[in-house]
Parts: sequence; structure tokens; C-alpha cells
Amino acid sequence: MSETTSGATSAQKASPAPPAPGSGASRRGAGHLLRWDVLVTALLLVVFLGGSFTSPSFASAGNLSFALGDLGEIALIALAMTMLVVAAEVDLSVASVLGLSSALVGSLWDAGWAIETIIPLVIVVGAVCGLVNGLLVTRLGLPSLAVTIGTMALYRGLAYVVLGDRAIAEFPQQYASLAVDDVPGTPIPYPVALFVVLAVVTAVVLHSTGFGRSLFAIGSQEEAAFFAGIRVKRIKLVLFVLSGTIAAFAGVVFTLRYGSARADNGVGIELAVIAAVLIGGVDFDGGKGTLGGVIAGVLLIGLLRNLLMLNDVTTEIQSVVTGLLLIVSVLTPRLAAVVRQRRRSPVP
Amino acid sequence: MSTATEAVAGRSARNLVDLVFRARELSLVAALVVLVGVTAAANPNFLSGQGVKDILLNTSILALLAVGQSAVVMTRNIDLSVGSVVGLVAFSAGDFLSADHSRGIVSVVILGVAIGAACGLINGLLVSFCRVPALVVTLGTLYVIQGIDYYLAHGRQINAVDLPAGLLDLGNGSVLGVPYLPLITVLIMLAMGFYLRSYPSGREFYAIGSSPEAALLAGIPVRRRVLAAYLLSGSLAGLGGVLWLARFGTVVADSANGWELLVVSAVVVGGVAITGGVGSVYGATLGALLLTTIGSALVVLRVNPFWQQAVTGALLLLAISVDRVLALRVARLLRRRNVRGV
Amino acid sequence: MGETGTEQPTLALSHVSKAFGAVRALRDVSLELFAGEAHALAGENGAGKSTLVKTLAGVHRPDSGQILLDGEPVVFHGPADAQQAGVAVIYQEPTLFPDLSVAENIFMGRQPRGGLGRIDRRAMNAEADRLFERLGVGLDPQRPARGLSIADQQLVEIAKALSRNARVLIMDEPTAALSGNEVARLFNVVKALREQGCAVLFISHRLDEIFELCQRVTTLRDGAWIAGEPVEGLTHDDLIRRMVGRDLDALYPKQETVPGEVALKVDRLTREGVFADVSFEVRRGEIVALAGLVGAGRSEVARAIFGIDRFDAGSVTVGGTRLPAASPTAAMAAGLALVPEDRRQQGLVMELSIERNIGLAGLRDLRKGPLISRAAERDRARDWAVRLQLKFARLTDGVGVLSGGNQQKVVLAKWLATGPSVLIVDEPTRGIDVGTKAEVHRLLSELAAQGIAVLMISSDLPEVLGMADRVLVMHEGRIAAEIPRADATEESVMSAATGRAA
Amino acid sequence: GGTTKDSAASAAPAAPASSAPAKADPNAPIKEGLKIAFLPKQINNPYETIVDKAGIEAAAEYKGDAKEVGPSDASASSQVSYINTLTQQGHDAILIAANDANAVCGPLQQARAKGIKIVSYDSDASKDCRDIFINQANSEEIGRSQVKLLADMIDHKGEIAILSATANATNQNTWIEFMKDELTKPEYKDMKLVKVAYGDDDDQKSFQETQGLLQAYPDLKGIISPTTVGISAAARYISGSKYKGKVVLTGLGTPNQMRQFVKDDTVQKFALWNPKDLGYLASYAAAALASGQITGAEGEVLKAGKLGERTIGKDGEIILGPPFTFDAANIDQFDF
Ligand SMILES: Nc1ncnc2c1ncn2[C@@H]1O[C@H](COP(=O)(O)OP(=O)(O)OP(=O)(O)O)[C@@H](O)[C@H]1O
Ligand SMILES: Nc1ncnc2c1ncn2[C@@H]1O[C@H](COP(=O)(O)OP(=O)(O)OP(=O)(O)O)[C@@H](O)[C@H]1O
Ligand SMILES: [Mg+2]
Ligand SMILES: [Mg+2]
Repeated sequence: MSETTSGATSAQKASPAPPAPGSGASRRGAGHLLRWDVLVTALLLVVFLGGSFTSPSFASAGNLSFALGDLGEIALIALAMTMLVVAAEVDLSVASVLGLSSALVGSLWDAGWAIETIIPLVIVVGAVCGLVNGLLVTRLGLPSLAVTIGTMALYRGLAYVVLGDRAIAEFPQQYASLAVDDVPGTPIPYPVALFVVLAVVTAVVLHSTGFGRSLFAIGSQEEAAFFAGIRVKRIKLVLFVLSGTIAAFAGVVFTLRYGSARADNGVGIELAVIAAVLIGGVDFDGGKGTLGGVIAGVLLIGLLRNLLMLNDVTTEIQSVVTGLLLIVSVLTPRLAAVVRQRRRSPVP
Repeated sequence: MSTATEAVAGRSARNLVDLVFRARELSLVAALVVLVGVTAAANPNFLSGQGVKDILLNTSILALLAVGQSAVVMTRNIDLSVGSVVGLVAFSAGDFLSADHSRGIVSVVILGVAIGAACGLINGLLVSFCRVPALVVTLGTLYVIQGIDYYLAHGRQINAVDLPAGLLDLGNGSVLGVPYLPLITVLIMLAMGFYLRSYPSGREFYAIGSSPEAALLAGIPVRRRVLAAYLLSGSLAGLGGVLWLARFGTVVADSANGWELLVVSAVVVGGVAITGGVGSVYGATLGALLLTTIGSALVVLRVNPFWQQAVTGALLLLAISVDRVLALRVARLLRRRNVRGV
Repeated sequence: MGETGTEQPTLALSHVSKAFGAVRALRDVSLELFAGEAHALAGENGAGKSTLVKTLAGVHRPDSGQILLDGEPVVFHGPADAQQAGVAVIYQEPTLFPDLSVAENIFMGRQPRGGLGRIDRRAMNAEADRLFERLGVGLDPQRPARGLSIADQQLVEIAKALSRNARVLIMDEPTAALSGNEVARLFNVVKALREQGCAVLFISHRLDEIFELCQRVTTLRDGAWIAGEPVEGLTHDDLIRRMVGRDLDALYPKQETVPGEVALKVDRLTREGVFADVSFEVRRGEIVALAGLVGAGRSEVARAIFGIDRFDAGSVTVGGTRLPAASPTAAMAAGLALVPEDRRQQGLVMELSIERNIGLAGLRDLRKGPLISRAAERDRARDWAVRLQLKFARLTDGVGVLSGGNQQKVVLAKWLATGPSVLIVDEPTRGIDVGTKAEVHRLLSELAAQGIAVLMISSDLPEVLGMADRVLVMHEGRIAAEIPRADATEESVMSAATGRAA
Repeated sequence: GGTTKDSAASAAPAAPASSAPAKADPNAPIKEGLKIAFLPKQINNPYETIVDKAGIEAAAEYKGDAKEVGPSDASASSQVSYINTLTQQGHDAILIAANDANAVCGPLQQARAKGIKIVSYDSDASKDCRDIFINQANSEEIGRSQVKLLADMIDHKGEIAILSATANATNQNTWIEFMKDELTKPEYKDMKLVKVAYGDDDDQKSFQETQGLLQAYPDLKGIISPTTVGISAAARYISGSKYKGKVVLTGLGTPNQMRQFVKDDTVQKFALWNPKDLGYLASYAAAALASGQITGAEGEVLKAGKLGERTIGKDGEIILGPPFTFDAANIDQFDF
């Protein structure tokens, strides 16, 4: 089977960059200052400063703690999603795994299980969900977009099978507060603190280990990576399992944070996660991106939304702003590159 | 390496390959037949006139969007904004008609298609001329168009009583027993399929998706074609919006909300490669038909509503997996038969 | 046929310069192509040949200088304009549409039309068949281009260019992947075209081919014009001196070695439908060549040995340990290295930098604790870049901007840096200029002398004869003959390759 | 070992009394310039828009400053973000139609800790995280009366189905429970509930679910759709299909949506309360709470402008009134 799948993917990924006149050379030169992730970080600062000026409550500890906590699940899932997208894959089923995890937590808790048993079990289920995605993608060579659209329906459906129309509440106080309380002395909720730790680990893995290097190679030229002895399939499998695991964990956090287990928890957040990853400058075709950019992207979307809400900007406008932000975040660097090129070599 | 016998051997192998490629559509038809057969056996009502009519009506708008989407996907791009465009057009067309009952159907169709085309134009310009990744752009326009739609609607609702009878008739009436909607979709599908297969400019869509780099070197007007694909997708989404209004009569802002993934699933199930260059609009339409039929069949088979979504997902996975396994098997078979030098 | 004289050149470059950022790929270069004349373009890797071709093809716009068509200045805004002007180009790297049929690839944009302006597929396929017949190729026009070997892809490109009936035919290393037979057929066709009044620009690193086909030759060095002169009266050494700027050492500096123990043992290896019953051994210190016609299955054997493809029967043993099927990782751990034939798809990650690419096959060696050491990565890359005379601006530049030959060097560097005990090289010098070719050969020879076993697949017969201790000849998926160095001649190898020998 | 539901329940400290029950002062005037916010399940839901608009208009009567904010998707998590924002902005009262009774609870508690009064309407939040729930009608009465309405039209005989909103909608599920209970009474022994389907408050999904129901259960005699989106979609499908006149549809809908289908005889009767009154009442309740007229304790009396007085019932619940049944004779008197 290996030969056919690798053969099939090879030619499809024929170097995507068209031989744009001089694109390669000019992108590097002054490119550093105008990289997406740097730009996004700058925007984030602008939002933060703007927020502090326009709304008195924006920079308050209470608000920031809440706004950060509100991003928790999206941020967690974005870590795994970044690695997947860098390797030119995607997992659209994350929100459904989150829902399934939430439903399981609810029904098991309701059935009288101990929360200490439920949490590891649910995370294992998430890993299995990821494994199914991964096996379908690596063993059958199906495109992950198609596979995870399918499992998105499947896992969400299973969540309904598990919990039906019930909503389970009243989770143990000490766990529930772990999901909302701040680390003492800071406006940082525990899930966010956990996220910071995981983010650092992910950043190191992605940018400074052989595993991370392999992801970039797989993402930009899978066949060449395979020829270089990189275990393409195993790595992808690991990524999907990781993504499922993290999504399930996010489901636990979500359930405890809202104190409510429902089958429809987290519907639609896969697009929010992907939007954050893309705004963070990760190339959907794989092989390009930084984790720092993604974190800036997540924060940018979250804080901007918070700021807009505080200023009574309606949902409609928020939606428009998010969309424009996405477009602008990819358009600006390209336009800047064009302008720079024009300036350097005036076309006769 | 060039002997006459070998060329002949190659050809028979190729016929097999051809069959497999066509089998993408064949296997979809087979899956449909099985699904409909099983369901009809359990509940004959499923194949009654009303039942068939319902399925055709339900499929038509999705299929229409899938036709447009497959043109985009073929060029190795994607259009996630279609759902929002349908919503925007359905609402603004409703608004347009309810404001003045004397406005005719033709004018509303033109308006809808024009709005859709404008959205497609923006997507297309950004993707083809500014060279920004399609997924990001159309995810962005998804949000923007949705925002505009919600802004226009703001909690209002267009009711069937506000609409001219002619439009509602378009959505629910039929000619010789065949409802208008599927008729429109089939006509558009046939025209698109014919164009893409038989005209040089149509083949260029495939070429671009197959290798954008080679397409540039071959002197294909890549930007124009990509722009055309988006225009087409946008216009069809616009038309879809008008048909939506005609069919459902009652619209709020969020018509077709979240349909982007449904349309993409239809296209993918229909065998259009998400990486471009492969597939046909017929397949995409069949994919849409299959998805809709699965949905209806589960209800008719009295599947517990809590199981419906899970079963839909599982069937979807089954469809693409079986297709893929078959393709792999045949490829291996071909290789073994194609022993060089025998 | 018009020997230069006073007539107008069909297509010409006049004082053209082109820079990519800091790299000045062309500096004030002029060149004239006349109807009925084959013009060679010579130069080392990175000299600017492909850039010149792309300028003529409308892919690049010159920074300064002009393109003249029939003496009139023209501006090509894109490849379409050049095609309109009657220029047909075979690019150095095949650029096919993998999902479309071979015939569609050839006629894209110019399909024969039937009623209602529709494509007449039957006519198109027949036309493609005719083209292949002229080239003596047995390709099926209706098969998809996906999965064609590099050589077949190159042939499709040639057919595409021929089908345009162009006034100017530009060929950038069309023969790099071809073996003698196809080259001969190609030359016959090109000669016929030339006699019909077509202007030809031909690029090759095989100097014999230049002398055989061309009347004039222009030499570039580092983007600058060095000479433009008739081929007649020129010797190999003259041409090399113009390209390299100095004299060259022996082209095939084969060192004598005493073969050691068996390093690679392939036993009855079979992959159904591709090759069957392939057995051979390579000893330490030996260079064994795998020769054969294009499509004989040599690359497939190499892929199976390295674990890219799963084999159906047989075994591969490296240094006494049997390799599991289909695991390049295991093969590498056992000391195997494979320099693949398709550098753009298989050899390099185009978007990554030179140093990242060189480090990619040895991520394990670059580790310091759990992390990758950037310093080690840079050192490794710099070391090998110097040894292979890589022409580059910065190690952090993407490999995509390197010239074809320099890309090939990066692939070699990447694998040599892993310190293999068995090295399989598939067309190691494809597209590499004479100077570097000698360098690569010396390197292979040195490696063998150090006790590495080398299996070399090559379509370049002189290279096979010059370098190999033993020659294995494949014919239609089987080993047709094993010829020791002493008996290996052009005739003996070719007759085994074409299936004439027992 | 470990923490289970039972151990947690026994160990859990009694819920702290959130704000010491201040004394109600029935005669306190309504303060001017009260900042009040409506947080519907979802903006763009026409029914909720009617409710909220009426509430905002009511605020103008007592010189309050009211607004409507909300998410575009009907999810609890989006509502929670809004609760937080409203808390930060410092409002006097928040009115919420909860998407999930429990999920909004924590943030509502935080809001109350800052002295913000919480009124839930349409769909209740957990009773210990709000001060008052304005119930459009007694839930039991809604559930039972819907069954009665349908039973009368089909002679107490035949298969029936329910087309609900989302599977998790609290108010829907409560009503459906009462419907099921009502059906156990002997007078309904010939009626059988064959299916509860979910249209997710999505027009098109509800439309398709109706199709499926009618095909799957050819003997179906009646459908109850206790949601405005569901009933209008079902009516539209039935009116254009062969089932028109054979299947009886009833439920909860707005007159404007249903007018056409009442006129063309697809639907004979359906019920609803006046959504404008709901918004009006809720708005006054919020103002009264914020001004200290009431605290939400059982037995207190709410003075609700033109609607007169309502007494606060058990668990801080105020009932708007009995549902009103619309039919061909009276429908033209209403416009909402
Ligand atoms: N798109 C590009 N961006 C930046 N530099 C480029 C680009 N294309 C070519 N170059 C540089 O221009 C120089 C000339 O390259 P070119 O491909 O023309 O060489 P060549 O003579 O064809 O070599 P070879 O024989 O190896 O094919 C090289 O240094 C190469 O790195
Ligand atoms: N991935 C693939 N899929 C399908 N067919 C292939 C694939 N790779 C090679 N082939 C076919 O297998 C045959 C053997 O090719 P192979 O590359 O092994 O030949 P070779 O002897 O190495 O010749 P050369 O390398 O000069 O092309 C060729 O005809 C080629 O078309
Ligand atoms: Mg070159
Ligand atoms: Mg080969």
C-alpha cells in the first residue's frame, strides 16, 4: 500500500509556489520585519493598548482573567492544530471530540463514577478518536479534510448517543474551581497557566527538535521527507492522536469551567481554532509557520472580541472584523512584498 | 521500450483504469441504489411520488452549490463562503421582494446572482491576483458576509405571505411532475460538465489544479480561470439563495448557516480531489444526492434521532473509505498485470 | 541551410541582464538564434543558462536589455506571449499535469477542435501517437502523466515542444535523463526540424552532444557572456576551458580498490509487474553500476532496496542484517543511503533552506540532548557545501532558488553527510556540469576507497564504463548480464540492455 | 474511592446565600436611568427580537436605559462571554434567556456578587443563579394544553409526533415531559406518541424532519411543534404536500408566521402568549428588582405597568398568564 499512497501524494504536492519572478530572493531580504507572526504580535499590542484607553474595565484583572480563561479550550486545541497544519493536515473533528468528551464526563459522573477515573478514561477515548482519524488518513491515504468532516459528524453523533438531550451539572467543587480559579496572586486562570506550560513545550518541540523539523519537511514535501527516512505515517498518526487527546482534555476543562456537560458543547469551535492558526501565520499548505504567531493569533482574536464587546460593538460587526482581520493578516505581507519588489527593481 | 504489443497491453490496462475512474461515479450510484433499496424495502413510502419529490427538492440547492464548489476545488482552491452567500442572498432577495410586490422573478434572480457574483469576484480577486491562500480568504469572507447578512436582517424574518406567488411557485411547482428546482440544477450541471470536459478552457481548470506551476509555464491564463471559478461558485450560490427563498418562503438571517462544510463534503464524497485536478461535477452532484438521501433515509428508517448524526458520519466515512480501498486494489492489480517485458 | 551571414536572427537577446536579489544571474548577455541553425549554450551549474531560457520564454522579464523577434524588439509578458511568437520551450524540470492524460498534456491549450468547438479527443490521441512514433517512444497517449518516470516525462515534454511546430525550439537539458537510444532518436528529429528552418537552442552538460548536434555555441560563466563561436574547430578542452576558466583533471578518476566483504546483498528481489528475481552483491570498496535503458526498472530496484516501495518477494541484506520491507528508516539505520533520481520531488524539500535540507537525513546526528543543535547543522552544511563546490549566496536560502545542478549537489551532500556504508546513487550526475561531475566522480571513487560500497545507477554510458568495477545490466525488469570492468564496453553493455545478449 | 456524584453531594457545603436577602420596600420608586441589558438565546431569532424590543420599549416608560446584546449562535459559551462583558460594564440588571441553565450559572453568580440583578425569561437559568424567572406560561399548563388542543382536533385517536427545537433546550424538554405525562391519562389511551424529532430551531432542518416524520409514520395523525421555528417550517411543508388536510399540526407559533397557513387551512389552531407582554413584564421585573421594590421572594407583588400586578410564586417564578389559542377567527387581530 505504501507505494501507491506515497506515489499519489507526491505529484499532487508538486512545489506549490509558482515561479514568481524573483519571489524567493526578495521574500527573505527585508522579510524579517514583515513576517506574519511579527505583524500579528504588533497588532495584538495595538489592541491591548487601544483597549486600555477606550474601555476602563478592559485591562482590569477580572476582565483579563475572564477573557483569557474564555480562550482556554481554543488555545489548547490550537497547539495541536498548529502542528497538524504545519504537517499539511487538518483535524476538523476537534470540536466534536470536545463534545463527546463532555458528554462522557457528564454521563459517567451521573452514573456515579469517580471524577478521578472519568478524566483519564475520557482522555483515552479522545486519543482513540484521534487514532481513528490518523489511521484513516495514514493507512488509507484519505485526505484529512474529508476524513475529519466525516468524524466530525460521527463523534458529535456519538456524543448525542451518550448523553441524548440531558444536561448534567453539579460537578465537584474542587475540580470545578480548578477550571475557573486564578493561580493565586495573578489574573491567570489555571487552564491558562497549563496552556502556557504546554505552549512552551510545543514551541520547543516544533522549532528545536528533530520531530519538529520533520513536520516542516513533511508539510512542504512529503515525498522528499519520506525519502529522507522520516517516518511520515507514524508522525502523522502521532499528531492526530495528540490532537484527539488534547481536544478531549479541552472537553474536560470546558465541562468543568461551565459546570455543564452537554452533547452540543463546543459546536463550531473548529473554525475558530483554524482561524486563529491561520491568523497566526501558519500556511494551510503546510511547511510554514511559528507557534509564537499562533499564540499571538489566538490572543488577538480573543482580546479583540472582548474589547469590541466591551465597547458595545454588535455581533455582526465582530464577525466582519474577524473576517477582515483574517484577510488582512495574509494580504498585508504579500502586498508589502510586491511593493518592496517594485521599489528594488523598477520594471523597464 | 517501444513495442507494439506493449502499447496494446498498456491500452487494456488503461481501459481498466478508465473504468475505475468512472467507477467513482459508478460506486456512488451503487451506494445510492443500495441505500434507496434498503430504505424502500423497509418503508415503501420512501419511493412514493412525494418521497422522491422531497429528496430531489432537498438535493437541488446543495447540488447547485456543489457544482460551483467543484469548479473551485478543481483548481486547487476552496470556497468556504458559499453558505454565507446563500444566507445573504436569500435574505436580501426576500427583503427586495417584500418591499414591493410588483417586482418580478427575473429581477430577483438577477439581483441574487449579481450579489453572489460580487462575493465571488472579491474572493476570486483576492485569491488569484493577490495570491493569498484560498482557505484563509474565504474563511474571512465567510465571516464578513455573514456579518453583513446579520446586520441587514437583525432579527427580522421574511414570511411567505410577503412574497409574490410566482416565486413560491418556482420553489414548489413542477413541470410534467418534475419540480423546477432539480430541473434547474440538472441543466446547470450538464452544461458545466459538458463545458469542463469538452472545451479547451474547461480542461484548463483541471490543468491548473493538477499543477499550478506547469499551468503558468504552459501559458494558461491561471488568474483569469481561477477568478472565473470563483465567479461561478459565487453566482451559483447567489442563485441558490434565490431558490432557497423560493423553496422555503420563510427566511431568517441564518439560512444555509454552516453549509460550507456540507458542500465540501458533497464535493469530496463525489470524488473531486481536494488537492485539485480530479473529479467531475456529475460526481459532486451525486455526492450531494447521496448525503441528502442518507439524511432522509435515516429519518424514514426511524433511526433514533440521537443516532442519526453518528450514522451519517459513519456512512460518509464508509463511502470514502470503500472508494479508496477499491482504487488501491485496482492500482495494485494493474501493476501486477502490467509486467514490463512479458 | 543558412550559415549565419547577413540574414536576421529569428530570435535574439541583446545585452540582457537579470538579477534575483543579490544574485546576478545574467550580465549583459547577447545571443542570436538563426533559422536552420542549432545553437548550444554551455556553462557550469548556475552559470545562468536556465535563466536565459526562461527569459526567452517570457517567464522572466529582463532587468535591462531587449529581446528581438525577427529584429524587432518585443516584450514577453508571460509564457503565453512567447508561445504566440512561435517559441517552444522544454524546461529543465519537466512540468506536467499529473492528473491529465499524456495527450492532453501535450496539447493543452491547443487541442484539435471538432464540432461546436469541442475538443476532438480522437484526433488528439492520434496526433500524440504520431509524435511518439517520430520519437520512437511507446507511450500510451491516454494514460495519465502521474507515475511516468523522469525520462518518460522528459519525452512527453519533447513531444509537447515538437507539436507546436515552432519557429524556435529551446531545449534546456532535454537529454539529462535519457539514454543513448532516445537521444539518438531525438537528435534525428531535431535535425530534421532544423533543416526545415527551425532555430534551435540546446543545452546539455554532455559535451559530445553539443558537438554532434550544434553549429554554434555560446558559453556563459557566472552569468556573463564568455564566447560565441562556431563549433567547428573547437575541441572539448577548449569548450571546458571557456566554461570553467581552467583545465580539468581526468574525468573519471577511478581509484583501484580491493573489494572487501559483502556490504549489500540483494536476493531474488521481486516486485510484481515492475522487476523480478533481481539478485546481486556489492562489496565494500566496490562501485557497481546498474545500467539499462530508460524504464528497465533500475530506479524501482533502488527504491525497493531502500524501503520506499514494498517488494513482493526476496530479501535485502546490509552488512549481514536483513532489512525489513518498506522501511527507509531501518535501511538508513543499517547504513544505507539513497540519492534519488527525482531531486525536486524526492531529493529536496524545496521550501526549506540549504542547511535544513542537508541536515534532514541526519536529524539524529544533529541532536544535542533532545534538541537540534543549529551550530552542528550549519557546520555540517557548510562543510559539504564547500566540498561539493556548491554555488550559493547564503546557507539559509531556500534550495528552490539554486540552479538545477547545484540542487543535485545539495542532494548528494545530504546523503553523503550521513556517512553511509552502502551508497546507492540514482543518476548522481544528472544535470551536473563537467567540472563538478569530475568532482562527484572523484568523491565516489574516494568513498569506495574508504570502504564504502557504491551502487550507481546511470544512463550515462561513459560514466558507467569509467567508474564501475562491475556493470549489472537490466533489461525489462530483470538482470540481463553482469559484466566485469575489463569486459565492459559500449557494445557489450548496450547489447545486454537491449536484450540482444544471452 | 475518588470523588463521585454522591460523595460530592454529601460533602458540598450548603450553597452560600449569595446576597443577604435585603428587605423589599414595595413603595420604593423605580430609579431613573437604570442600565438594563437583554441577553437573548441568539440575536436574529425573530421571536426573541420581539420580546426584547418590547422590553426595551418598556424601559423607556420608566426612564431606564436598556439594550439588547447577544451571540449569533445559540450556545451557552457565547452567552457566557456576554455575561462577563455586561458585568464588567456595570449594569443594574441583566435579563437572560439561558441556552443552558447550568453553564451560565457561574458567571451569573459573579454578576450577582457585584450587585447586578438577574432576571431570566423564556428559558430559565438554574434557580440559584437568578433572582426571578419570568415564565411565559405555566410550563405544566403549556405541556398539557398542547396535548388537549391536538386531541380535540383528532378525536383522541391516532399516532402523534413532536417536533422540538434542539435536544438540549430546557424549556422544550420540560414541556415535552408534561406532554408525555398528560398522554398517560385514560382519555388519551388511543393516542400514541411515536417520535420526538429535533429540528434544531433551524428552518431547513425542521422542514426536512417533518418530511421524514410523515414518511416514516404513514399513519401519523398529528404533530405538535412547541417552537415557533418548527411549527412554521412544518406548516410550510404540509401545505405544499399531499399530507395537507390529513395531518393536523399544532404547537406554539407567532400569528404573523402562521397567518398564511391558517388561512389556507393547513393549521386550525395553535397557541402562544403575547411575546411583547413577556418582554414588557421581564423589563419591569428587572427594574423593580434593581430599585429594591422586590427581592424575588415568594409572595412579593410586582407592579408591572400596564400589565397590572403579578405575584411572585415559588422559586422566584412569575407567570405571564395562560397561553392564548389562535385560530382563523381571531388571528387577524394580532400583528407580531
Ligand atoms: N528564482 C530565482 N531566485 C533566486 N535566484 C535564482 C532564481 N533562479 C535562478 N537563480 C540563481 O541564478 C543563477 C543562475 O541559475 P540558472 O538556473 O540559470 O543556472 P543554470 O546555468 O541553468 O545551471 P544548471 O546547469 O545547474 O541548470 C543561480 O545562481 C541560481 O541560484
Ligand atoms: N510511481 C510510479 N507509478 C507508476 N509507474 C511508475 C512509477 N515510477 C516508475 N514507474 C514506471 O515504471 C517503469 C520503470 O521505471 P524506472 O524509473 O525504474 O526505470 P529506470 O530503469 O530507472 O529508468 P529511468 O530511471 O532512466 O527512467 C517506468 O516505465 C515508469 O514509467
Ligand atoms: Mg539550468
Ligand atoms: Mg531511473
